[in-house]
Parts: sequence; C-alpha cells; structure tokens
Amino acid sequence: MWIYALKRCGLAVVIVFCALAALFALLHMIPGDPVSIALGPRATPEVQARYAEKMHLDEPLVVQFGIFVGNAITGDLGMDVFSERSVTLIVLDQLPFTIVLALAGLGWAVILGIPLGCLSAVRPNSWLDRVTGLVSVGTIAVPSFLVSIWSLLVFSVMLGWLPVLGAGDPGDLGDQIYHLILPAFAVGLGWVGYLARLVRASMLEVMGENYIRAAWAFGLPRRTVVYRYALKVAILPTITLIGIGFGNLLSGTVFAEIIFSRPGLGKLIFDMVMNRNFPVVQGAVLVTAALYVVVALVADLVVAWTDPRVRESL
Amino acid sequence: MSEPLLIVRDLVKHFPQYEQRILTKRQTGSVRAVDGVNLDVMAGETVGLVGESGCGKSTTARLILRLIEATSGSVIFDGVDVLNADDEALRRLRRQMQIVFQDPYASLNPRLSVREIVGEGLRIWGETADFDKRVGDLLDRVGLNRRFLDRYPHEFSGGQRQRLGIARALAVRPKLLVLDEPVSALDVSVQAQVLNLLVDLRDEFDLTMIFIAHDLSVVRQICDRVAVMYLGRIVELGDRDGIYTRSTHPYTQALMSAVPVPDPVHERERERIPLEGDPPSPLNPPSGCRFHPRCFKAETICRTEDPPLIERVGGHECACHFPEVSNVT
Amino acid sequence: MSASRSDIAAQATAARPFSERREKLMLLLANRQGMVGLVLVLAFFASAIFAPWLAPYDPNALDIPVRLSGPTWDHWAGTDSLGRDQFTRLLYGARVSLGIGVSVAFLSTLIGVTVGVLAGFLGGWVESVLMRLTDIALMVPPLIFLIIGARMMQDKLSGGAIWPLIFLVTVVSWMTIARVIRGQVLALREREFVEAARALGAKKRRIIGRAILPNLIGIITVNLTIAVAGAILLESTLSFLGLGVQVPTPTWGNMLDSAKSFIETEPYLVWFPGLAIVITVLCVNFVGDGLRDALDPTQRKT
Amino acid sequence: MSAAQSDGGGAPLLRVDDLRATYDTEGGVVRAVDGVSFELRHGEVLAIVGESGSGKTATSLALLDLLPKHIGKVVGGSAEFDGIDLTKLSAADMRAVRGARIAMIFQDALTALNPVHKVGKQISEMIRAHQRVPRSQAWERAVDLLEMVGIPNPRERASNYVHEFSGGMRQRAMIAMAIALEPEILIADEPTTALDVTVQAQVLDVLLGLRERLGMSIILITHDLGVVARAADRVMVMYGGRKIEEQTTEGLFANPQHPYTKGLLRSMPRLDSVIGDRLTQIPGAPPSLVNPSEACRFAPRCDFARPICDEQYPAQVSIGSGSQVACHAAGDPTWETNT
Repeated sequence: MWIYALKRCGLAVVIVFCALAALFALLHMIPGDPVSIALGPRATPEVQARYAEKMHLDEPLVVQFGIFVGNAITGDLGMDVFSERSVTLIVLDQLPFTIVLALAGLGWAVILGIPLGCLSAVRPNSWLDRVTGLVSVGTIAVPSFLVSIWSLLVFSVMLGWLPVLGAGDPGDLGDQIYHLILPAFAVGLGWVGYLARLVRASMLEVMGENYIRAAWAFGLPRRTVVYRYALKVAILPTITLIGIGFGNLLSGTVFAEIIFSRPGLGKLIFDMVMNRNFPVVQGAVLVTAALYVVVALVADLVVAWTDPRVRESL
Repeated sequence: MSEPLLIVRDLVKHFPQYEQRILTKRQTGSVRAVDGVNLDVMAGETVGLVGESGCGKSTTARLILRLIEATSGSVIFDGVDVLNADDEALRRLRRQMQIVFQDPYASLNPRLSVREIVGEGLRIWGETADFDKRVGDLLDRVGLNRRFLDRYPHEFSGGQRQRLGIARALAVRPKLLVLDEPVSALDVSVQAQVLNLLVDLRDEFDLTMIFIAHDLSVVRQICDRVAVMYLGRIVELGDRDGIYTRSTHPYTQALMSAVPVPDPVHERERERIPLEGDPPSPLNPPSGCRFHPRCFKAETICRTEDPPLIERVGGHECACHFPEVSNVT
Repeated sequence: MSASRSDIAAQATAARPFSERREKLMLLLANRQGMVGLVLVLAFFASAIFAPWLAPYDPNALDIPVRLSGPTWDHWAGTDSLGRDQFTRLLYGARVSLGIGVSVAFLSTLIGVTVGVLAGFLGGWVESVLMRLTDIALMVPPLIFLIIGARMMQDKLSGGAIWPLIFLVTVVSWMTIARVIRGQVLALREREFVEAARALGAKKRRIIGRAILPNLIGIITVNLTIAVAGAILLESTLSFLGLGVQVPTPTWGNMLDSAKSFIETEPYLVWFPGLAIVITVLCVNFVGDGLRDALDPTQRKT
Repeated sequence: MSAAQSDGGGAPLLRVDDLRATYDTEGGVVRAVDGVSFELRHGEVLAIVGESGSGKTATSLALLDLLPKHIGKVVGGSAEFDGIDLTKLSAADMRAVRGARIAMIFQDALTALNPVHKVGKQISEMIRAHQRVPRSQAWERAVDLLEMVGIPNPRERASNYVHEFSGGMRQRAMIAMAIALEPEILIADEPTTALDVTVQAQVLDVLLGLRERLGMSIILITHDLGVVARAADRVMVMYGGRKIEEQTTEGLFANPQHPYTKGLLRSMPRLDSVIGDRLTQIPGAPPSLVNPSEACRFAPRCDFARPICDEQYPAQVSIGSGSQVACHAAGDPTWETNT
C-alpha cells in the first residue's frame, strides 16, 4: 500500500513535469519575437526589456525551462512584469476563492446526487427514478455558462433574491456565503445529474451481482444489503470521478467567476490570457495542474484503500 | 512405425508477470503454464490431453499451433519446424493445423454470417470457386441445414455453434485438428451428438486429433492415447486402456477415483483416493515432484527430485518415483 | 439413423426470423426518446442546411429602428442591439455550431479509433507510448487549453476562419474514445474468433478489418453522437467567452456573448440561443442513448 | 445408506405444489417453472437434475423469492414449509426464513461472496442479521464454522477476502455461511460444477458430512448424473420447466422411465462403460420456453413420440413407491419392449 502510494506520487510528479513542459513549449512555440508576443504590441520598450531579462529570454530554451522548473520547485513562479508582483502571490490570492467555490459546488452535488442515484437504483422506474433520470439528462445538456447566465437572470434579475456580483464583503462571512450560493449552484448543477446517473448505473450493476443475490438468500436485512454491501462497491468509481471533477472545477469555475464577477483562478487565467500576460498564466496553470494531480492522486488512494481487490494487487 | 506427424519437444511457456511502470514494465515473476512437455502424435491417431484447470493443457494446444509464442522448445509438424517458421511459412502451416474452441459463443464472430464464418478459410486462401456450394457441403457434413448460410451466430444453439466451429476448421482440409474442450460447454444430451460427429469426421477426413478435456470420461470415449497433465507437465502417458485400467501415477489414480460414476450402487462402494487441497499455483510450483504436496505416497526424494517421464510399470510412460499399477474405476 | 430427425429438431429450435441488423433497427425505432431526438436532430440539420431559403431576413442586415425589440410577429425571436433578426441568426448559427460539432466528432473519432485500435491491437511499446500520451492529454484541463489556444490563434479566428476552432476542440476531444476503443480491442483480441481467424492464416489487416472493426461499429456510433454534443458545448463555450467564432458570423455562443450586456432588460436575447444549444445537445444525447440501448448486446436476450 | 435416509413416513418438510414462475424477456414470457410439484423429507438429499434452461435453478430461486427482480416472478402454486406457504410470505417474514431456516449456496462462490468484506465478517454479519449476538461472539462462531467445513487456519483465514481463497476454499466458506444458523433445508445450486474433480469430491464430502451432523435436508441442483449417484437419496428430473420423472436414486439409475432420462443416461460418456464406437445420442436441442404449446416438451426429440404427444402434455403417473413419470408411453407394455 505504501509502496503504491509512493509510486503514484512519483507518477504525479512526472505528470506535473510533463504538463509543465507542454505548457512551456506551447507558450514558446508561437512564432515571432517572444517578447512582443508575450506582452502584446502595447507594451513599452522598458517593459519589454525588463521582461526579456526577467524571463532569461537571451538564454537557450532549455536553460530557460531549467530556470523556470528550478524556480517553480522552490515556490517561485516568477514576476508579473506589469504589476511587479510575485506570480506566486497573485495566484495564492485567487486560489482560496476557487477552492471554496469548487468545494461548495461539488459538495452540494455530492450530497444531492449520490443519494438520488442510490434511491433511484433501489427503486427503478419509480417516480423518483424518472425525475432523477430527467434531471440527469437535462443538467448534462445545459452547459455551465448557460446555467450561470440563466440562474443569474432568474434569481438575481427577475426575482432579486440573491446578489448579482462579487464574492461578498471580505470581512463578513455571512455575506460571503450569501454571494457563494448562486455560483455554487451554477457550478454544481451539472454534477448532480452526472453523479446521480453514475451512481445509479453502478448500483444497478452491483445489485445484479451474484453476491447481492446471495446476501438476500442469506436473509440479510435490506439496509445491510443496499448500503453496506452494494453501495460500498458501487461508490468506488464515483470517488474517482469526484476526484477528477474537483480537479476540473479548479478551472471549470471560470464561467461562474466571469459571469458573477467573482475573483478566482479561472478568472485570473482568463483575464491574463486576454491581456497576454503569459508569465502569470504559466504560474496559474501550473498551480491548477498540480492541484488537479494531487486531488486525482488522493481519489485513487482512497479507492485503493477501500477496495481490497485493488489493495491486494498493489 | 512411421515418423510421427507431430513432434513436441521440451515445450515451455512462461507467462511473465509484469508490474506496469510509467513507460516500461518490470517482470515480477512468471506463471509456468507449460513447463517441458514432450509428445509425439502419429498420423491418424487421437491423443487426449487431460488435467484440471490451470494444468496447461489449453496453453499447450495454442503453443502447438503457435497462436501464442513459446518460451522455448520445439514443435515439428510434418517435418517442418513450426516455432521457427517465418510468417508466410507459418500461414501455410496453419492450413494443415486447425483448432476448435471451447466456448461456442466467443469463438464465432457475431458480425459475420454463417457463409462468411465457415467460408473464411476459403476466402483467405482464395478458393472462392463454387463458394456457396462448398460452404453448403460443409454445413451438410456437420449436420446443419445448408439454408442457414445467411444466418448469424446468435440464431444458433450452443451445439449448433460448435458444429459451425468444426465446419470452419474443416474448410481448409487440415491434417491435424486440435479440439480444446469442444464439448464441455454443452449440455449432456448435445455433448453426445458432437462427440459422435467428431468420430465420423475423423474417419471421413483422415484427421489426426489432439483432444483436450478435463472430463476423463469424454476423453476415454474418443481417444487412442491419453496424456495426463499436472501443473504444466505430462505426468502419465499411455494408450487408453493402459491409462484407464492400469494407471501407475498416483495423480492419475486420484483423478480417476474422484470422477463420480453414474451408478449409485457402484459409486458408493468405490474406493476413493482423497486429495488434500487445491492444485498449487503455477506461479510458484513446488520443488521436486510437483505433485508431492498432495500425494499420498510422497517421500523425501519426491520433495527434492523431479521424476522424469519415462517408461515404467504398465507399459506406458509415467513421471513418478513410486509407480504402481492400480485400477480405480 | 437419427440424422434426419436431429435435423428437424435442430431447425425447430434455430429459427429466428430477423437478421441482427433488422432487429437493431427495430429496437432503435421502438425507443421513443431516441426517435424524438433523431427527428429533431434531423430537423435541425435540415434547417441549418436550408437556412438561406428558410430565414426571413439577411443575418447581417442591420435595422437600427427596431433594435432590441422583443419577440414580435415580424421578428419571432426578437432583434439584437443592432436590429438584426434573432431567428435568422439562430438558423445561421446552427450551421456553424452543427458544422463544428459534426466535424469535430468525426475528426476526434477518427483519431481516437486509430489510436485505440493501434494501441490495443499492436500492444508493446506502441501501446505504452500511445496510452501515456492519451493519459497526459487527459490531464490537461480542456478549458484552459482552449482559452490559451484560441487566444494564440486569434488572428486566424478574427479573419473568419473556423478551422482553428475545429482543430482546438478536436485536440481535447479524442482521448475518451481512444481509451474506450483500446479497452474494447483488448477484449476483442482475446476473443476466440480472433484466434480462429489467425489460426486460419488471416493476415493482420484482415483481422482488424473483418474481426475487430465490425465489432466496434456500435460503440463508435454511440461515441460519435456523444462527441457531437460535447463539441457543440465546447464551441459555444468558447464563442461565449469571445474567443470562438468572431462576429458578425453568428453562432449560438457569440449571440449569447453579445446578449450578456442586455441581460437585465432584454432577457429573451439570453433565452433563445441558450435553448437552441440545450435542445440540440439534449436531442443528440437522446439519439446516442437510443443507439446504445439498441446496439448493446447485453440489452438483448437470446 | 445413511442414517438420515428418507424415513418414508411422516409429514414432508417441504411440499411444493404446482409451482409456476415466469421470466419476462424481450422475446416474450418464458415459463421457466411450469407446474412443478415435489416433496422434501426430513434429512434426505433430493437431487434436481436437468440441462441448462430446464428450470431447476429457477425452481429453487422461486422457493425463496429470489428470482431476478422486475424480470422473474412466481405466478402460481404453493410451497408449504412447516405449516407456512413460502409463496405467500411477506418480505420481512421471508427474510427471517432465508438463511436461518432455508439456506442456499451457489455455483460460483467467487462472485457469490462479497469482494470487499472479510470472509469472517460476512459470516458473522449473517449470524447477527438473524440473532442478537455480540460482534466478537459472532466472529468466534464464524471461525468455528470455517473450521467445521475443513478450512485450515480458520482464525487467520477469517480475516481474508474471498479473492485470497482458492476455488475449493471459497465453496467451503459459502457452505460455512449457509450452515451458520443450522437451517432445516440447504439448497445447493450446482455446488461443485465450477470446481476441479479432485476438489469437487472434497466439497461433496463436506456437504454430506454436515448433513449427517446437523440432520438437515438438502436440495442438490446439478446437471451431473455422477454427482447424483454419489450424493442423492432421491432424484427429480426436469425438462423444459417441468418435472418429468422422480424416483429413488437407485431406482432411477437401474430403471429409468422417461425416454429423456433413458437417453440422458445412455448418452453420457462414463468411466465404467464398455467402449463402443458411438454414444447413443438424443437428437436436437432443448426447447424454447417462450409461450410453449400444450405438447409434450420432449416430443420433438423423442424417438417414441406418437400423435398424442404433440397434442397434450402427459399427466404425472405414479409408478409405485413415490416414483412418478410424465410420459404418454410410460407403463405401455408395447413401448417397454421396444427399448
């Protein structure tokens, strides 16, 4: 088990490194003068010169990459040439907003979606199952930016129940939660249906297994069979998916952040891409990728720890 | 006696067990599925290969046809070295060696019609003259209606599918037919039909057959000679009567005694040789004689020394330090 | 002696009137959701193709006096801030959205199937390299990649080119199908009918063509439909962010983008293009689900 | 041959009467169990023999209301067990019977035991589902049971997962679970089919030993006539969802009555027969049970079929000492001489 965990960590490091290399290559593959491409035509000559020096643009690419990686390991993601702020700090400023939003969005989706899927699998073709089915297909078909716009339209503009913009007063927790409701709703809605559908399919498959039939044959109570026997197995693929989902949400919150004018990593990346401020993009993407890998790793380890068949084969 | 049609020498197949790394794999051990098999098959005879699950009998069959690559050893078919043949020579060899599989559901391509399944060999070898007639004749020959040409496998019962598999193998007029548990997935009443069909076809097509089964009674019905396998080795080899009435290897005897006979009076009086436990894993076979941990005769020498397969008592070959004739049926 | 009687008995139990293909068609037709989806999807395609004949106005005709009019008899879906007819633009937008959706689906399926079949069938280092590549591609957050990519190709996009979008969306869409196909090929490769084909002396190409690919058609079709839906979503997302197809060419995504500013006063501008996306994606998914039910052999009983 | 052999007299432990069960499939309604009646006496081993699709497994699943949900259902008949009709029990009452009074073991123990719970845990959970026993005590019982079915190092083994067991041990573990509450009836559905012959012999020995020790009755479902000869007191042969013959084991093998039984016995390759060139074969394949006609199910494959066989299903005829056969030709002297 520990060896497995170590190995997976090693793999995670390799993946982050690959992502890093790919990103670096992508940002440096653009033809033309890297300085004007990176900074755009609006940059003043001083800024351009400072940028070239900061990014070691006079060095060969490999050396640049080496410097970048070396700095990244020590937590230094470089300097934003426009604001003269450390990229690490810029990213860290935005990170909590995104993590809170992703947690809240996925959180309510998990709390609602898993029981829904479970119940509809236990009682297939009941009204609950039909409604869940409709909700699943419906929410999967609605892109999250539409959910954001429409929920903004309905709850803020038309009904006026919830605030339109921002993340709330930094000192006021209640206000922050108040501002979190709509974005979290928008971010999580698609996942409710997705999770419900997955849990339902997985439960139905498990409920058809021989050992469930045997459990009935041995007279085990319904609760034991459904929750301790079936759900424990059926939940495994869901854990992996939640891990991946959380990773995706670290960037997938971008719409909610743009539409609700909420600070966050996604909005940061989007804004910086639009401003062609690639050093910041580079840093932010790196942090996103690293988080993504870590979350996926945790999900894998949880699965391995829960499923003795997997644990054994390690 | 003439030269054997098939000569198998020291055939070995180890399936390496890998641990997946990022781009490479690391070997952690190997399953010794087949571990030194020697076998001669004369033209026109039917040799049975029996043993319990995991003893390597199906692997041996696939090795002989080179459907999987052997780790070492040699297979000489009709004077040609099968294991070292190049792609083209191997393709030509395969016309002469055909195989019928166990699972009548997995062995037929669900997307092809009967015409294309049975005629696949003819198509591959470009013998497309009178195609429908030739395929129809084959169907006739295995007891299926030739009007079935345009049907698909899922429309047939298990027994009929097995007939299709046999027809497909016969289409290229092979000399050697390897049958890998051809009837064990079938119901008893259908089993007899297929066994009888095989006997008829053997005579009509002058087939040499290797018949693989775990069911000793089925093998006894159809084979001239029988090889008993245990953990990747042949432990006893002899003609049918010898194996079934005068077996000398304790494993053969135990195996034979464990098969229940459908006769309550006889069955309840029979003496049984009980075997402890399950067959050990081929990943880590026991030292010395592989059967010794379960053997009722085992002594010190069995733990250390591996008995070779040589002719001993009873006129047939046996790999045991203490062979003794016994009739347990 | 019993041959004749056995034949009669065999034929009595073997008869099944329909061929497999017909049977699947019947199953698909029997799936109500799938049928409704199919009819609507075909209708959408037809209206996209015949947009120039169906549309009541020129998509780019400005009519400032009637700008931001809600739905009226003259303008069924209202007009935008420049007075362009929304309904016309929806029809023309369908051409771009569906066009990109279908192109991406075909391209990504082609890449995915090729990668999956090669990796699954050839195995060895080919498989290792291809699958590691797929894994890494899967780790890339698609949105971030699209945002960065579209921004870099912006001069091409501003010139009205659509191929950069098709290219970018394809790059993030082929991995799932590659993995699914590889899994299927691995399972198929071990099936005995593939072994039988080898035993008969079939060459690799024949085995892939006759034994492997025909057995993948079901799963390829299903994934193709689902890929269409996914590509439409990604395209509209990018266009909505202002990074996709550039105005004045209408797409559902950039119509929503321009409507953003009027959300408080003219909500219909947000509803119609949004509904077009949702209904299309929903219908395509219905078709996919219907196909899956019809093609999945575990759904059928013998 | 055993002390617990059928005592003949006394009320039967289980009396199944005209049991009917169906499966809904896309092809139509399958009449999987079509009017099956039989009795199970105290302490006897009753074998139900038949080919795949003959309804032998469906019969046992129907008894415990375990047919696949939403597909299979019991549509008629009764199954009287100790004064209660199993087919009319509420879900809760049925649960109290399952496992505790009638237990069942399945063919494939690997898939029939839960992969993510320890074997000992599963057994003790099953005990605690029926009895108020502290956790530790239930665990001790589980260890004892594993020992009783001949698993070496039971204390260690109880903490293993099922995939760490070999085939024979899995089946033993399932038997241990089934006998945990000393049920009156044990239904064993092909308990040895997936096992190698040498292991099969061990498992049969365990089962028969437990029968002696606990005095339970066993319904042994199998397609292997050798296993029947070895283990059963009485045999009931099923074909096409119906019972076609029932006899004592000795009677059936010595003097089979139904043409199908006769054919089956003759078509079986066996170790103790004289080797001839060909086996006697039953032509054709088993029938489809989707909307079957009223004809005898075996008629299309029967060498002795007569016009009446295609018209009506033969009634169950008693042929003395609890033996029954369902064949128009049975007891017909002219037919007897033909065979």
